[in-house]
Amino acid sequence: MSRNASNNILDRPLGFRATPAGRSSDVSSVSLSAFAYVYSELVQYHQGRAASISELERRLESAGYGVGLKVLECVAYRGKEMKRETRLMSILHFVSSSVWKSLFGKSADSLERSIDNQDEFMIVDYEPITSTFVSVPQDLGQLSADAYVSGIIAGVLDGAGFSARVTAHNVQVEEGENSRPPTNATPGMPRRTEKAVFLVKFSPEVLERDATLER
Amino acid sequence: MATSKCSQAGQQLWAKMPKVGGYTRLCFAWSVIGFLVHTNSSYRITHQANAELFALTYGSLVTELVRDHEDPIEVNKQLDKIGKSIGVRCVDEFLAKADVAGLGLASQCQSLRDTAEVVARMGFRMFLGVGAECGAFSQDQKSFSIYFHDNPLSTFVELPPAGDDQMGDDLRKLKYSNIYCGIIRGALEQVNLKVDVTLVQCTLKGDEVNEIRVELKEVLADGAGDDYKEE
Amino acid sequence: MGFLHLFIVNKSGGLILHRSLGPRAPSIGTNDWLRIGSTFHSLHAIAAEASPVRLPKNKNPSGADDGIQQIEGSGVTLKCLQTRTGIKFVLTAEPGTTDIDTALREIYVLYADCALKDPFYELEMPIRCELFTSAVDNLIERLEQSKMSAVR
Amino acid sequence: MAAVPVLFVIVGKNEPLYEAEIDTSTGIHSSSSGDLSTRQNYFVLHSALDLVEKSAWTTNSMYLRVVDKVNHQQVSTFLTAANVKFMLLHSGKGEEVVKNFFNEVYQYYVKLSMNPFYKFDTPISSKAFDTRVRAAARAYLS
Repeated sequence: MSRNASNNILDRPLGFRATPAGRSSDVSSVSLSAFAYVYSELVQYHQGRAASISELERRLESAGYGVGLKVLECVAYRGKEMKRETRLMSILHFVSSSVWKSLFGKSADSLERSIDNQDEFMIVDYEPITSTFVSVPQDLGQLSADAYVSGIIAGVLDGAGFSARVTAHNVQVEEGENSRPPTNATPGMPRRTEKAVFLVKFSPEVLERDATLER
Repeated sequence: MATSKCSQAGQQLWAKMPKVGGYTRLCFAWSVIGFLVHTNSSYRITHQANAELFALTYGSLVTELVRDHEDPIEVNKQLDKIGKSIGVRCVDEFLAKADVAGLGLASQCQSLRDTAEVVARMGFRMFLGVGAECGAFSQDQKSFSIYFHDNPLSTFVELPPAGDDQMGDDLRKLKYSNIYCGIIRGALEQVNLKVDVTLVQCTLKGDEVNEIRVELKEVLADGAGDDYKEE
Repeated sequence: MGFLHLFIVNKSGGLILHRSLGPRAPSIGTNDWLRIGSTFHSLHAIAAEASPVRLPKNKNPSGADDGIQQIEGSGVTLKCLQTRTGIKFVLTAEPGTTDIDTALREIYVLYADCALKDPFYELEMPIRCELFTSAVDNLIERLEQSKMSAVR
Repeated sequence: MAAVPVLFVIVGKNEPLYEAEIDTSTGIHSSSSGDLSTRQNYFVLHSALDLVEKSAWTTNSMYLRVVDKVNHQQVSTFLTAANVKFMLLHSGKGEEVVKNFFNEVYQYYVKLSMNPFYKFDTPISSKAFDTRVRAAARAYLS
C-alpha cells in the first residue's frame, strides 16, 4: 500500500484537495485560462485523430460522456436527499439547473420543448464555457466546440435511464435577445454573437415509460 | 480602464526608481504586486472555471491517451508534448496580463532564481489559484525545484496500489501530472531559457509533496527559439 | 486623429495579421503588407545594432529584444510593442493620437486570449480567429469613443 | 449464536460489479457452514432484480427497502442515481441499520467512481473499497 495509506481517496471528503496544513483547500476554481488550455489540447488531440468533422464531434461527445456519468452520481450524492429522478421533466431540470450550476457556476439560460416534435428539448446557454475563446474556421463548417458538453449531458441522461441523442449547435443570437451582461470573458472581449443550443432527442421507450407513469 | 491607469502610475514610479541593482527593483516589484492585486496572492485571472470540471476534463484526456498508447512511458512523453504546446502559449498570457497590471515583473528575471520565484509564486497562483514554492537551488544556481501540495489536476485520482495487477503496475509508471513539466519547459523556452523539467515527487505515488525539478541547459542568445518546430 | 493600421509580425519576421482600423486608413495590397512586415522586422533588428546606446545583451527594460519602438512621421505615428517572446505588435495612427501604448498592451492581451487559446489557431501562422479581429475592432472603437467624449 | 453472515452484491446494468459475503461480527469472509453464496441465494437475488426494475420508476428515493422475502431471507436494495443496484441478502436486519450501511457504501462508491481510471459499470477490483465495505458492514450490520 502507498506510504501514507490512510489518506486513501475513499477516506477523504469528495473533491478534497490537500493544502500544506493538510486541511481541504477551499479553492474550488481554477483560472478560466487553465480550463481553456486543457480543453484546447483535448480538441487538438481529437482533431489530429479524426477523419471528418462529424467524427471529431463524436470523439468530443464520447470524451464528455464518461464525465457525464460521473457528474450524475456526484451531483446526486451532494444533493443529500438521496433522490433519483424518475420523470422526464425532473431529469431535464436536474441537468439544466443542478448539473449546470455545479459545472458552470450558473443554471442554463433556458430549457424549451420543441414545438413540432414531442421527443425533443433544447437547453440554451448564451456563454458556453467550452467555446469562450474558440473561433471555428469556415472550413470546419457546422462543427460546434461545445460537443464535449453535449456528451456530458448525454452521459447524465443515459446514466439516469433516459437515453437520448444530444447534439450541440451554435446559433446566431438575434438583436436584443440576450440582455444578461457577459460574465466569463475578458473585459475587452466583445459580446458573443452565438449561443449554444443543446438539442436533446429522447428515445421512444423513454417517452412511453414517462407516459405510462403519467397515468 | 482601471488597470491601465495603475499601469501608467506603475510605469512612472518604476521609471523614477534609481538605477540600482535588480534586487531593489525586485523588492519594489513585490510591493507593487501586493498593492495592485490581492494581498495574499499575486495577480489572479479574474475569470474562473470549476476546478472539478477542470480535473475531470484533464482526466478524460489522460485516459484517452492511456487507451491510445497503452505504454505509460509513451503517455508521459505525450503529456509532456501537450504541456509544451500549452507552455508556449500561456507564457504570452502571463507576460501580457502581468504587464497590463503594471507589474512588468517578468522583465526583471535576470537570474534563474528570479525566474524560479516568478514561475512558482506567480505562475501557479495565476493559472491554478494554488500556492507553490521554489527551493533546493543547486550550487551552480543552474537548477531548482518547485514544491506544491494542492494539485487541481489530481483531485479525484487514485493510482492502483503496487502489485495489484498488470494494468495497475502500468498505471503506477504513469506520471499523471507530467503536463506541468511540458508547460514550464515550453514557457521558459519562449523566453530563451532551454530547460529540462522532470516530475520527481507526486502525492499520487504517496509522496508528501509534489516536486518538479527544473534544470537550466542553455540560455538561447538570439531570437527566442526561432527554429521553433512542433516536436 | 485616430488609428490607421495594426500589423503583427511573428518571431521569424513573417506577417501574421494586418488590419485597417479606420476609414482614413490607406488601403494597402497583401503583397505590400508582406513586404512591410518583413522589412519592419529587419529594420527593428538593425536599429538595435546601429543605435549609439547599446543596451546590455540588446534587451530593453521589459526584457524583449531592443529595436524600433516608435517612428514619428509628418503624417503618421508608428508604435511597436516587442514582446519577450519575440512577437511584434505594430500600430500606425494619425499624429497626436493618444492611447497607442494602451491599445498595444490591450491587443497583446486579446492575442493571448483570442488567438493563443483557440484550438484551431496554429502558432506563428496567420491569425484568422474571428474572435480576435472582432475583439480588436471593439477595442479600437472603445478607445476612439473615449477620445471623442474627451475632445467634446 | 454466531452472527449470521450477509451477502452484499453490487449489480450494474446487467452484470455483478462487486460481491462480498461478510460475517458481520468479524467482517472477514464468512466461513460458517451455511455457505451463503450458494446457487440458491444467487437465484433469490436474481429474481429480486426484476422486482427492483419495476419499483425503480415508481419511487424516486434511492433506498428501496426490502423488495423481496424468501423463506427467512430478506433482500434490501439501494439504487444509485445511475441505476447501479446495491443488494443485501440478510435475515431481517432493521431498516434504519441497512439504510445507514447503504449510505456509507454509496459514499465510497461515488468517490471510487469519480476516479478517471474507473470506468462506469465495470467490476470494482479496488481492495481499499472492499476493506471499507466490510468495515461498514461490521459497523452497521453486526
